Amino acid sequence: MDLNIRIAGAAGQGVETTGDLLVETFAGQAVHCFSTQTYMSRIRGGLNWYDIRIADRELFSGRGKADLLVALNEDTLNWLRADVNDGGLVLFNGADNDGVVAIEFESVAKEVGGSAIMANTVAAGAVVALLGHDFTGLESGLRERFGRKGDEVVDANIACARKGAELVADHVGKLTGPESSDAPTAICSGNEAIGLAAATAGVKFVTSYPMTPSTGVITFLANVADRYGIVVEQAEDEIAAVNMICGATYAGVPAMTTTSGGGFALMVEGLALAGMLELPIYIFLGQRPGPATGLPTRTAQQDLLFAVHAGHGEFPRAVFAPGTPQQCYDLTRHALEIAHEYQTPVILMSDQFLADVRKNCRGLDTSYRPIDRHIVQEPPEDYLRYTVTESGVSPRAIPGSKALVVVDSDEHAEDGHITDHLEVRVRLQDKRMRKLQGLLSDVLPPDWYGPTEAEHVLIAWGSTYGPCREAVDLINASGGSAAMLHFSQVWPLNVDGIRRMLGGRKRITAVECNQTGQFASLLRMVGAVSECELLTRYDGMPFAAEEIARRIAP
Amino acid sequence: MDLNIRIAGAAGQGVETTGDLLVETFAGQAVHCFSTQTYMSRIRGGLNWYDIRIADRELFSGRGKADLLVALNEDTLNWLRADVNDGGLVLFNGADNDGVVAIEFESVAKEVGGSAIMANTVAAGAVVALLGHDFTGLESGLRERFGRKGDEVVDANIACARKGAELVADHVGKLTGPESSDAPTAICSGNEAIGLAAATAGVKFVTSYPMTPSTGVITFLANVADRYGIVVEQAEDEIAAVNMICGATYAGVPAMTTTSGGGFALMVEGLALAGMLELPIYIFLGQRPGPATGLPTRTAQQDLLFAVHAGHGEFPRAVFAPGTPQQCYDLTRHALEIAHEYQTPVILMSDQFLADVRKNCRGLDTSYRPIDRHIVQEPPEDYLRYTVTESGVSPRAIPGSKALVVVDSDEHAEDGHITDHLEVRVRLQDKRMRKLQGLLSDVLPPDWYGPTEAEHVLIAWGSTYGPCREAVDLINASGGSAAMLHFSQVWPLNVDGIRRMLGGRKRITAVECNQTGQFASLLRMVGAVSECELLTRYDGMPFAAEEIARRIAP
Amino acid sequence: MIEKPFFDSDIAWCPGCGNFSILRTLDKTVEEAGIDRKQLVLVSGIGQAAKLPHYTQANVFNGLHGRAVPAAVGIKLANHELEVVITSGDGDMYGEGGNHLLHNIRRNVGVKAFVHNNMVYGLTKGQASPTSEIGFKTKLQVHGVMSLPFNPLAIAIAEQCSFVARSFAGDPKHLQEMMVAALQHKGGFALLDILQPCPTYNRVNSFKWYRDRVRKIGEEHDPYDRQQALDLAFRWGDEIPLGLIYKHDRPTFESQLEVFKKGALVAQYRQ
Amino acid sequence: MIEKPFFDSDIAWCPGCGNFSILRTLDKTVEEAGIDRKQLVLVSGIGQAAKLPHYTQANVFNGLHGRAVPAAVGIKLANHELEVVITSGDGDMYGEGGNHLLHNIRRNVGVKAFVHNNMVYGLTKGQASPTSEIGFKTKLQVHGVMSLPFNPLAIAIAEQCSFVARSFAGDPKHLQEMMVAALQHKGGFALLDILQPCPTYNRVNSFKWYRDRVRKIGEEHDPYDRQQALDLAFRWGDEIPLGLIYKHDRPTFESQLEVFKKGALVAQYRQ
Ligand SMILES: Cc1ncc(C[n+]2csc(CCOP(=O)(O)OP(=O)(O)O)c2C)c(N)n1
Ligand SMILES: Cc1ncc(C[n+]2csc(CCOP(=O)(O)OP(=O)(O)O)c2C)c(N)n1
Ligand code: SF4
Ligand code: SF4
Ligand SMILES: [Mg+2]
Ligand SMILES: [Mg+2]
Repeated sequence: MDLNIRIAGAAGQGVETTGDLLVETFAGQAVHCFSTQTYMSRIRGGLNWYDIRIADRELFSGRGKADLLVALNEDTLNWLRADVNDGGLVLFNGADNDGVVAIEFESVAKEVGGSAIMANTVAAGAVVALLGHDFTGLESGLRERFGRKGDEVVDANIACARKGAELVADHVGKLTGPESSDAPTAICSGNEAIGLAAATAGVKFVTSYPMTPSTGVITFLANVADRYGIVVEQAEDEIAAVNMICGATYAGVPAMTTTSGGGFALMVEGLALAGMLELPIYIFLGQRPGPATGLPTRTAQQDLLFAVHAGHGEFPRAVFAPGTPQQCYDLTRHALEIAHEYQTPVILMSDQFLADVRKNCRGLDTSYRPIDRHIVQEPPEDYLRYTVTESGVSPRAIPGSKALVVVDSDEHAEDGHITDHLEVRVRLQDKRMRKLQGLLSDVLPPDWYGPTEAEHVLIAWGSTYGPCREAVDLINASGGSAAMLHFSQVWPLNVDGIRRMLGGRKRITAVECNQTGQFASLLRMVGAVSECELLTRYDGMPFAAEEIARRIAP
Repeated sequence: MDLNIRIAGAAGQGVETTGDLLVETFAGQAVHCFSTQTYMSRIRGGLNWYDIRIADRELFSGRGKADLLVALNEDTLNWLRADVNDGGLVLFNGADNDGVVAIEFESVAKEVGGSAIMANTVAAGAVVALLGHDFTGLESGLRERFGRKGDEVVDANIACARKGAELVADHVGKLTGPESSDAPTAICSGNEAIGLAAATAGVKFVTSYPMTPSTGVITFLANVADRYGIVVEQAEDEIAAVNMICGATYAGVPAMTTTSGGGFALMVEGLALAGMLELPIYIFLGQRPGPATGLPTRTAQQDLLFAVHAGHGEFPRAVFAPGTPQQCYDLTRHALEIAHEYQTPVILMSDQFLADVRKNCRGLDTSYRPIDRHIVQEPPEDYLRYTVTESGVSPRAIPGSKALVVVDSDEHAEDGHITDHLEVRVRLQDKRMRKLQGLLSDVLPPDWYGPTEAEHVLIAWGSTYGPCREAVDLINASGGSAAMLHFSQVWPLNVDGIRRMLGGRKRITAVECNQTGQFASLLRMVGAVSECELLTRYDGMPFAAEEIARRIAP
Repeated sequence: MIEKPFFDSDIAWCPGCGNFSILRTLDKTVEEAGIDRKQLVLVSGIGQAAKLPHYTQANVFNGLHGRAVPAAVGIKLANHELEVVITSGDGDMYGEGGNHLLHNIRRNVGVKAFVHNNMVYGLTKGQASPTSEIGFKTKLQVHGVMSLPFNPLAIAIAEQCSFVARSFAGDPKHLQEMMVAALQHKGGFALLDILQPCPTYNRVNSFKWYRDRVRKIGEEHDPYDRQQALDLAFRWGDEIPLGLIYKHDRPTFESQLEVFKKGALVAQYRQ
Repeated sequence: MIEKPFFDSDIAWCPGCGNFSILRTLDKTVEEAGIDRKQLVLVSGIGQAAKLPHYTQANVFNGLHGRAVPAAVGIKLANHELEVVITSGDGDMYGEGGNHLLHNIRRNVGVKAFVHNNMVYGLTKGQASPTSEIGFKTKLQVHGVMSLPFNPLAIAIAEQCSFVARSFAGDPKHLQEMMVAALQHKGGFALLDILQPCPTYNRVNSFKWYRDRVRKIGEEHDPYDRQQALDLAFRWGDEIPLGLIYKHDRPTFESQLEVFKKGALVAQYRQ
C-alpha cells in the first residue's frame, strides 16, 4: 500500500490548505505520510502542487508519479495528467472531462451552504472518500481547524466534505489507501521542527529578514513567541540580523537568525565576527538554487562549500545538515548546545524540499528545556573573557555580572582589549582554533543505512537522506548491494571514521542536489576519499528514490 | 653585497617618506632594491618601520635583521636594536647614546635653514653617505620630489641631505652598499602596479569603500583618473561598490572594486550576481589577518578558500594571486582579459606585504592599451543575451545598441527574462558552467623555480613567491635539493599539470601565510596532491627567506 | 519530483494588483514621450514590483534585492546617455536598500526611482515593510507593527533630493504626469513614490482606502519651498497629498566630472 | 620580518585629537551620574572613534565597521536593564551603518548613540566621510567632495527620533550636559552628534573653525517643535547650533513587548 496523491492548481487556489488538511487527516489516523510542496515564485496563478504519499510503512521520500491527481483547474489537468500512474484516478475541479472524476468544487461548496473558499474542503472530502478512508478523521480535523470560527463554519465545512464524498461514491474502490498502523499521529514539517526545537531549547531572540525557504521558521517562532518568552523581530536587512544576534548572544541569551543563500552572503562578515568574538550564534540556512536570486521557491544543496568556508580569516565552526524533520528538531537543539559548549558559530543547512516536507513525527517535545549556556555566573573581579585554556574554551561571563566583559573584533589580548602584540595574536588565534579539536571529538558520526557489507555506498548529506534511503531499499530489493552513509554534520569531519566506513567498497557515489558534487569535494579536501562517482540534480527539484535507483546503473 | 636598511619610528614621524626617498634614490642608481613596510593601525605613535634591502642581484624577499637601523626615536632604538646584525650600524635621531651614530635630525634640519619636516631628508642624506653611495641620485630625487614646491624648498632639502652626510663622515666605510648594476631604475609597489595595469587596460569605473591594505589601489587610480579617463568614486559601503560595478560592467565599461576580507564578505552576494548575470567584474582583494577586523595593517593569506567558494550557488570564476609587483601588473591585465573573454567575475588576491613591497620593475607600460571587451557592436534585432553556445560564452551586447539587453538575477531564459522552466534552468546553468572549460584551458601554469629534479618542492601562491624563491636558493646553496612551484592563478586548477610536476618528489611543503594550509586543502580538494607538509605563519608578518630555509628541517 | 518541464510564465501578479496600472502607465508614458526603448534601461531589485521590467520592452537589469540603486547608478555613470529608471518595491528601496537611497540622493546622479509602495512585502507573502503602519498585523508581526513607518518623502526632502513626488497607482492620469515630470527632470536623482494597493497582502491600505484619502496638491504649492514640502510630506492619514512635492536645484554628479566632457565613458572606450 | 614580539599599545589617538575630550567627558559623566560600570556597555564599530571603549572601564562590544547599532540593539533587547551606549565615528554610523541608523530610529530601542563626527575617515587615513563638506579634498577625493553632506540631525528629526542633540568636543561642559540628557532620556533611541576636530586629516574643520561657529541654542527653543528643530538642523556654515534640538515622545520598543513584562530576557533564562 503506497499511494501518491497530488493536489495541483494555481497559486491562490488553496493547494496548500487542501494538502495540509489531508496530511493531518491521514496522520491523525496513524497512517504513514510524507508530503512535499512544489510552488512558483508568485502569489497568484502558475502551477503549484502538494504531494501526499501515504503507505503502511514509514516513508522518507516523495514519488515521481501520482496515483490520484486532484487538478484544481484545467491547465493543471493538461500539464500533469500524463504523470498519473496506470490505474490512477484524476479528480478534476470543473465540468465533465474525458476519463476524469469531475466536480465543480466551488459550486458544490456553495450549494451545500458553504462559501467559495470551502471548495478545498469539498476536494478533501472527495479524496478521503475515494481512498475508502474513515471519515471521522477528516471531520475532527475540520473541527480543530475551524473551531475558533464557530459552529456554523465547522458545520458548513463538514457538509462540504460530505458532499465531496457523496459525489465520488461511484468511484470508491478503484483506489485503496493504506490502513492505520503504528505511525505517530503528529506531523511536523522541517521548518516547524526547527522553530520548535529553538523555542524549547531556550532561544530568546530571533531576528531575520524574510527569505524563502527560511521564512517558515521565523513565522513559526513569532507564533509561539509569547508562549516561550521570545523576542521575534524582523530586521531591516540580513546584516542587521546577524549583528543583532551577535549583540544578544554577547549579552547572554541564545539567539538565532534564519535566511537563504543571498541573505547568508550578506551575513558572512558577521559570521566571522562571531568567530572572533567567540559568540555561539546559530544561523539557519535554507538553501535554494542559485546563483543570485536563482529559483527562489525551488530546492538545492548548492551552498555547502560556501557555508563551510564563509568568512574572512580562520575560525572554528560546526555545520549541520539534517535529513528529516525529526533531525531538524534534534540537530537544532544539538547545534545550539555545541555552539554554547564551544562558544563559536554554528550553521544549520536545510533546503526548500526539507523545509516543506511534512511527515509523522514521534516525540517532538514541546516542553521548555533550555540548554546550558555554559555561563560563569560569578566571575572573579579580574575576569578575562579570553583566558587561554587547553581546550581553547574560555570561561564565559556576560555583561551585567560582577566582571566587565570586553569583546573586540580586532585581535585582542586575553582581556578582550585590542592588541598589536603579535605573540599575543598567535596565542589567541591558537586558542580559538584549538576548539576545533573539541568540536571534532563531538562530531556526529554519519548514519549507515543498509547492509554492513554493501558493495556500493551512496553518500548523502542533509535532505537527500530520505530519497537515498529509499533508493537503497529499491536497489537491494532488485538484487543490488547498496547502503547509504548519511552525514547530518558536514563540518568538521572525522576523517579516520569515514575512511574506515568507506574502505574497500567497490563503488562510492555522492548523491547531491548540486552540479559539482560539493560534499564529495569536501571529503576529498579533508582526505577522507580520493575518487567517487557523482549523482547530481540541479534543476530545482528534489531527488525521488526511484530516480536515484534508476540513474545508478548497476 | 646585500644590505638591509631599516627606518623605524612612530607613526607620523615620516618613516614612509624617508623610506620612499631612499628606495627611489637607490633604484635611480640602478641598484637592486626590495622594500617592505610594517605599520600599526594608528595614525600617530606606536612603532612602524620600512625595510630597504639593496644588493647587487635581483631581490625578492625581505630579511629579518638589519645592517643599518635608523631609529627615529628612543623607544624604537630600544625595541629594535637587538635586531641589528653584528657589524651593523645604528643611526639614532637623538642625543649621543652608547654605540650609535647620533644626530638630532630635526635640529639639524632647522640649523641649515630647513623646517622640522625636513628631518627625513637629513636622515636620508646620512644613510646615503654612510653606505658610501653616490650623492647625485639623492639630489636629483629631491629635485623631482620637491620641484613643484619651488627652488627654495629644493635647495633647503639638498642642504639638509648634505648636512646629514657631513655628520656621519666619520663612519663612512663601515658599511658598503652595492654598486649600480643592470637593475631597472623604475620602482613600483604591488598596489601601484595593480592601479597602473587597470588604468592602462581600460578600466573606466572604479568604486570602493576604503579598507587597508587595498586603499592604495583606488588612491592611485584617483590620481591618474583624469589622465586615463576614469570615474573613481568612493562608495557608501562595499555592497554599493560591487553592485555599482555590476551596473557599469553591464553598460559596457570594464569596472573594478578594491577591498579587504571584511569588505569582500559584504560583496559576496554581488559576486554571485556577477556570476549569474555573466558580468566581467574585477575584484581586488587585499588580504590581512582575520577573523573579523583582526590585525588591519598586517599581512596574511587567509581568505583563499573563502574567495574560491564565496557566493551562493555555482558559477565559474578565476582567482589570481600575483607574487611580485610585476605580476600584479601583468595579472591585473590578464585577469581583466579573462573576465571579458569568459564574461565572468575574477578576483585578484594580494595582501599587505605585497601591497607595500617596492621593487625595481622593468617595463610597466604606462600607455593606454584597452583590452578587448568582446562586445558585439551590431547585435541583430532578435538578439538574445544568453544564447546557448558550446563554449558557454554568449555574444555580448550592451544597452544603447541596436538590441535590447536583458539580464536577470533570477534564473532566466536565453532572452534574459525570468523563467520557472526547469529544463531551461538546466540548459542555462550548464551553459554558464561550461565556461569553466575555457577558463581551465587558459589557466596560467605555475612557475617552477630551481632544479628540475629537486627532491623537495615548496609550494607557494601569491605573495610568498619571493621569500620561497630566495629560500630555495639558500637551501640549495647549503647542499639541499629544493625547488619552488608558485601559483599565480589559484582557481581553477589544472590537476593533471600539477600532478605531473609533483609526481615522485620526496617531499612537498606548502608554504602559506595562514594557519590551516588553505592552498594545500585546495590542491587536495581537486585531487592534485594527497599529502603534503605545511609551513605556516599567521602572526601577521610575512615570511623571510632565511626563516623558511631554517624552518624546513632537512 | 515530476520530471516534466514547466511552462513559461505569464505576468506573475495577482488580479487586481496596483502593479498593472503602474506598468500600463509607464508604457504609455514611454510611448507618448517618444523615448527610444533601446536607450531606456529599467533597473529593479527583487520583489513583485521588481518584476515589472520583464513585462515591457526595454533594456533590463533585474539585480539583487535592495540593490537597484547602486546598479542603476553604475549604469548611468558608465553611459549617461541612457535613460535609467528604477522600478522596484518599498521593501527593496526603503528596507534592504535604505543605505543606497540615502547616499545616492546626496550623490545626485540622474537616475529616476519609481517606488511601488504597497506598504508590505508582497513576494515573500506578506510581512511588514518599512512603510507599513503601526498596528499592521501579519503572519510575522503577530501583534502588529511597532516601528514608526518610514517616510520616504520626508527623508528625501531632508536630504535635499533634487526631485521628490508622490502619486497613486489608482490615478493613472496623475501617475503619468508625475512620471513625465520625473523623466523630464534633468537635475539629478528623482524619487517618485507610488502608492500601490496590494489586494492580496495589504487589506488595510486598499484602493478604496487610498481613493478616499489622496488629494492632489494645488498649483499654489512651491516645490522649492522646503518648509512647505516637509509639511506636505508629514501629512498622512485622513489626507494624503499627491504631486510634485519638492525640488532642489544643484549640479548633478555627471555635470561635475571632467571625464564626462569627452562623452559617455562607454563611448570613450576605444579599442 | 622582525621576529620580536611587539609591545602593547597605549592610546592610539593623535595628540590634539578631539577624541580625548570626548573620552574624558564620557568618563566624567559616567562618574558623576553614578552609573555602575558593570551595567554599562559601550558599543562601537571600527575607526579611530570606535577605539574609545578600550580606553575606559566598561563592558565593551567593539564589533564591525558600520554595525554598532544592530549590535547595541541586540544587547539591549537581550538585557534591557543594561545602559547601552554607542561611541563610534561618522563613517561608521552614517556611512557603512546608514541603514541601521535609519531603521533603528523607527524601532526606538533605548540605546544612546554618541557619534564622533570629525567629517572624515580617520583610521583609513583621510578619505571623505558622509559629512565631509562639498569641495573637501583628500587623497581619494582629488577634485574635492561632490556629494551633499549627510545631515544626521535633519534625518533623525524627519524620522521623529525620540532624542536628537548636537555638541562639540571643544566644549566639554556642554558635551557633558548633552551626555547626561541622553543618558537620562528614557524615551528610546537617542542620537548625539558630536563635532570632533581631527587635526590630522581634517585641516578645514579645526577646533578654531568650530569654536568660531558653534552657538548654544537658547532656552526658548522647544525641542518638541519639529519645524523649529528642522530649522536648526539645517543651519550650518557661519552658525552651527549646539544643544538638544529635538524630542519626540512615543513608546519605546521595550515598553511594548509583553515578553519584557516578566523582566529582561536574560533574567528570564532559567536553566
Ligand atoms: C538578500 C535578500 N534578502 C531577502 C530576499 C527575499 N525577498 C525577496 S522580495 C522581498 C521583499 C519584497 O518586498 P517589496 O520590495 O516591498 O516588493 P513587493 O513584493 O511588495 O512588490 C524579500 C524580502 C532576497 N531576495 N534577497
Ligand atoms: C567592512 C569594512 N569596511 C571598511 C573598513 C575600513 N575602515 C575602518 S575604519 C573606517 C572609517 C573610519 O571612519 P569613521 O567611522 O569616521 O571613524 P574615524 O576613524 O574618523 O574616527 C573604514 C573605512 C572596515 N574595517 N570594515
Ligand atoms: S502580492 Fe500584492 S503586490 Fe504582489 S502581485 Fe499580488 S497584489 Fe500585487
Ligand atoms: S586621525 Fe584624526 S580622528 Fe584619528 S586620532 Fe588622529 S586626529 Fe583623532
Ligand atoms: Mg512592497
Ligand atoms: Mg570620522
